[in-house]
Amino acid sequence: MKTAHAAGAYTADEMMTVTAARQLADGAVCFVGIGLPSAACNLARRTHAPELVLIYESGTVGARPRVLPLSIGDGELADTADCVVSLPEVFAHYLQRGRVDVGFLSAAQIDRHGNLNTTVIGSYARPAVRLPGSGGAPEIAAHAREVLVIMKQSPRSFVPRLDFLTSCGYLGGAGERSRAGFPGRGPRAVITDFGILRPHPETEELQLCAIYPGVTVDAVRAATGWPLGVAHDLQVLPAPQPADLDTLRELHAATRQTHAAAVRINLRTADAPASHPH
Amino acid sequence: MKTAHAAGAYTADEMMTVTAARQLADGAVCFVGIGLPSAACNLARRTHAPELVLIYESGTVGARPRVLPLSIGDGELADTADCVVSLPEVFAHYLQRGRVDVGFLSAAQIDRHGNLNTTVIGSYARPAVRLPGSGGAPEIAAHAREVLVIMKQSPRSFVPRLDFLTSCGYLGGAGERSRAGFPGRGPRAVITDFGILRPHPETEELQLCAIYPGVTVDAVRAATGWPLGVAHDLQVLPAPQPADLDTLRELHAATRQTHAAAVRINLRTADAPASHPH
Amino acid sequence: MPLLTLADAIEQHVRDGQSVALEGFTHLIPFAAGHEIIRQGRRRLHLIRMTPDLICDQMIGMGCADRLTFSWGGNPGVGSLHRLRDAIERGWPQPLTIIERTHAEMGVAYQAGASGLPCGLMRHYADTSLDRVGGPRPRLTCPFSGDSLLAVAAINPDVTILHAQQADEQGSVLIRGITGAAREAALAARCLLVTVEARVERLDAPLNAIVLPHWLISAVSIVPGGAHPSYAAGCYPRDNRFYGEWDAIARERGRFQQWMQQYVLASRDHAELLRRLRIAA
Amino acid sequence: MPLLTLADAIEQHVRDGQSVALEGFTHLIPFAAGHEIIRQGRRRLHLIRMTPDLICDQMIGMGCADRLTFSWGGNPGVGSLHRLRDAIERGWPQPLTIIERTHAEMGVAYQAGASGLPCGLMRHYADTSLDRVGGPRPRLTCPFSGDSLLAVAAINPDVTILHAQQADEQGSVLIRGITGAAREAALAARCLLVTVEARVERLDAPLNAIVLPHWLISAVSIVPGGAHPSYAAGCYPRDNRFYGEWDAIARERGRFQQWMQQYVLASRDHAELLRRLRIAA
Repeated sequence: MKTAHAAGAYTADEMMTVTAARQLADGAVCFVGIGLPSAACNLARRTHAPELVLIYESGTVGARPRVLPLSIGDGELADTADCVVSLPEVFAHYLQRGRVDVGFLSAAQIDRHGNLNTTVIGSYARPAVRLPGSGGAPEIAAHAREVLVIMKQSPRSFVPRLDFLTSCGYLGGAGERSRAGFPGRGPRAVITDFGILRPHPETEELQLCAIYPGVTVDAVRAATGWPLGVAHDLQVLPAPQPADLDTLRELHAATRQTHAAAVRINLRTADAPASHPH
Repeated sequence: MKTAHAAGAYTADEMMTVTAARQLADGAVCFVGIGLPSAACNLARRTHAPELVLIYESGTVGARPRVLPLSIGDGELADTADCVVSLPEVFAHYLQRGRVDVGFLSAAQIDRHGNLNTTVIGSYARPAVRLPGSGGAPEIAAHAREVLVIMKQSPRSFVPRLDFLTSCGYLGGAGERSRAGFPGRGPRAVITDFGILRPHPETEELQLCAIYPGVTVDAVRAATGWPLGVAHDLQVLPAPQPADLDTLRELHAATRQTHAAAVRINLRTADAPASHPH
Repeated sequence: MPLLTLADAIEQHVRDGQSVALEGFTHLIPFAAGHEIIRQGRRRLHLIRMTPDLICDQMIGMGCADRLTFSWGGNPGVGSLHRLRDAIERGWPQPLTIIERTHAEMGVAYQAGASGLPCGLMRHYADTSLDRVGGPRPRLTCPFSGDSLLAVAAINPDVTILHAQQADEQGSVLIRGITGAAREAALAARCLLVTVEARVERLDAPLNAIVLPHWLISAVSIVPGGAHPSYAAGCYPRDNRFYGEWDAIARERGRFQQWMQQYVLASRDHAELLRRLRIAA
Repeated sequence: MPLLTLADAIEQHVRDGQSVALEGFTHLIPFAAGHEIIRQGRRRLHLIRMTPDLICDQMIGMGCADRLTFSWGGNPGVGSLHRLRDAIERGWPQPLTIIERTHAEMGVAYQAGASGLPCGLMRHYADTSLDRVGGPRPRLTCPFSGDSLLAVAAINPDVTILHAQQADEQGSVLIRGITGAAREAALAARCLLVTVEARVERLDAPLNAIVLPHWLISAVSIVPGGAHPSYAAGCYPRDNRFYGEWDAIARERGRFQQWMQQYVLASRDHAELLRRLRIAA
């Protein structure tokens, strides 16, 4: 799905990013992960949601990056933020305190109830593939008022059973999450390269609610490791607006240009102790 | 005892302050209360202990005030500090973490085991005199490696039984404090307007260890609400050095001059939003 | 974040019977806001302030509060808070229930509140009289070390009110200098009101400065001199002379009431009060 | 606070078998110090780092560590840490015991350590697989609300190593920009080593800046470029290209060892390494 879709000239990543951006209401407070979530949030901020508040786990609150960060702690995030706080503070004072509206996550595996694995493929003791691990995801999944998940859909990633439960979605479904006392409502949408899955209102099992132009339900089912339910009012999402695509591509181009610059360090900084460049 | 002592021209406050200052080793980290403790610390810093580190509970760490602060949170403390941290941090990261060598306290009442009352005279529910209360004292008394107490001695302040135990000294004595697990060793010296009391090594009852020139043991006993023990090697402390007195008086004079200035506020600050005067 | 006059901010956000934290440690005490609460005649407030200072002395003496959570109730560098003492010792103008803590406990309590936790932990080795009179001070055992720790209940004020130096056009607030537990009290609150010395286009805050983002704030009001007789670093110093004079003003009920009438109640707003006090021209 | 060469600071303060936290969150990662530990051949270290990043990838691949406490072990924006994976998946060059946490837990653990507490608290609602494999994660019940909370053991490293922008003549250190849990890790440590970009007469730090007082620091070393390929705000940007290239260098054992030999081990110090990498002239 890396190639351009049939109709217009856009990639699956672009479609996912634009679709994710559309889920964000202006003024919402988002706890943003790096990669597609960050691209989606910054696209939204440049289009319909200029007042979107972005919080990165590096403690940069209210960041307005001019290019996309490559890491969660790029200087660009600090330079454009309303404030920079410590990591313990951003997790305690913002996330755990219930100040975050939307958490953005991705994962290597997701199950039918929106539970996520970012830790390991295979057994923990003798892993086939060791993944990066928890990071901020378990607490984002617990505390953000709602969670958006962005990930590409395949039978290897949309699995009947997680190898490791890193972050809680709806647990076993049918209200188990809410009974456990989680303050956040859990994953409200899973945006994939085929469309959008949402939890069934009662069973909390993810079902296909929307597909991109040119996508078939059979293709989505083939990419899902469990028997995928389909909403009775399945929607076909509009193709990305040219303006959205232009904005996204400009953002990516500026990002590539900025990050390609070679780094040179002057070892004689002790001679020139530039005091405090704000 | 407000008047000048016999021999030289110095007051009881001056004698106490100079004596307290002499207890401070250079380089020690002191958690400083306002009033006499602050005067003693700043005198020490200007005389034999230039590297004394002063921490005030307002979160000013490494303050080097040019005049004595009138409150624990004077701007002078912030302007001259190595760093300004929050109050929760100064108590957790510095005091509770065990970074403070010396805590300086005063009180309305002290008992024979160095326990302190700064809360109430009479009963708590229907007090004769309501005092300010705990402030930072209970934790300073618990965590500082050692505590110095400065207070004027009289039967009303050196009492057989506290009306209220605000801050722990040696509790009932004879090792009770150490058995309770306190990390700090407790009050090592009580500096009064008569001399210095220190805990007996075994009973931990305060006993008179040193007196000022011209003070008699009988006079100290008369000013103490319990039968005061006297160390077998009772010392007579030297009178303050003229240099010490000069330094202390210059400090007080500069302090009075600074704090007497009338405050004027320009209500049209919105016109002149002076950005960040460091 | 709406920009409101202070009168409107208090009118809209502070209700009788609420818990109201006014923080700022010696520095940036929100005096103008406290005076406006007095002018509007709020009653039965639960005031929360580590060091009640003159502001709570005034609010208690004027009958705004029936409850006070605090950790050190004196006039710094001067002596007693006479109105606070009169309320505690003689129930005037009304009985005052006090919830008494240590500074360190208040810090932990605000931090827990700011962190969305129901309680925080601190080390504690032996009971003091506060354990006898201050309500329950439960212990928890550390499951790793076996240490007995003091559990401190979180403080989450209905309203926290702060004073600060600057707000920008969006309403984000920059605080410079000594903060005490002001930031924690702000983050712990259900509703946050801030008065500022000035509004600026951009804060130009240095990296790692203390900024409260606009979306955490319920209302910002521009009140130059709003911390007087406390101070605002970079703007004006502490009015130590006023702190000294307050001792005589507050010592006796009649003179206190006359002073409050003549200065606070007779002034429409803080600017007028500062002019009456000859602090501002 | 003595001023030492980095080689002397590591020689004097880092011992085989110790727990060593190298903090800095994407920003200010103490690469020069990590390389010096590799050069001096320390063994059996317990490395502690929220995001092990390339620095722990290198130290683990060179056999310095047999234990790692961490919360996110990837190459940010690129992919895997191949040396970390090789150690976990295949025990090369030696088995690695991992103590795995979440970012939030690491934050609480460092904060507890910095606060002199044996543990800290956080909210937790349902077990994850980490509760099954990560060792005991005990719960405590809040005595006020009845909520079940997760108790997190404090982290108090034997040594914490940071990189920062400036030290003054006394050795107090100014950190500007993103800190992650660097300050908490510093305050939690038994021994604190800091490398800085430059030494200045006075820090001229703004009020409320993050300054570590000299008397908390065991040694300061002046190492310009000491965070490369991470960055130092105000000094040089992150070398994103190097992070990208590392993926290919570290993917295969032989090439990794050759690279470490050619660049890190063959360089006497960090300045020489930066010249070999053509980052510095």
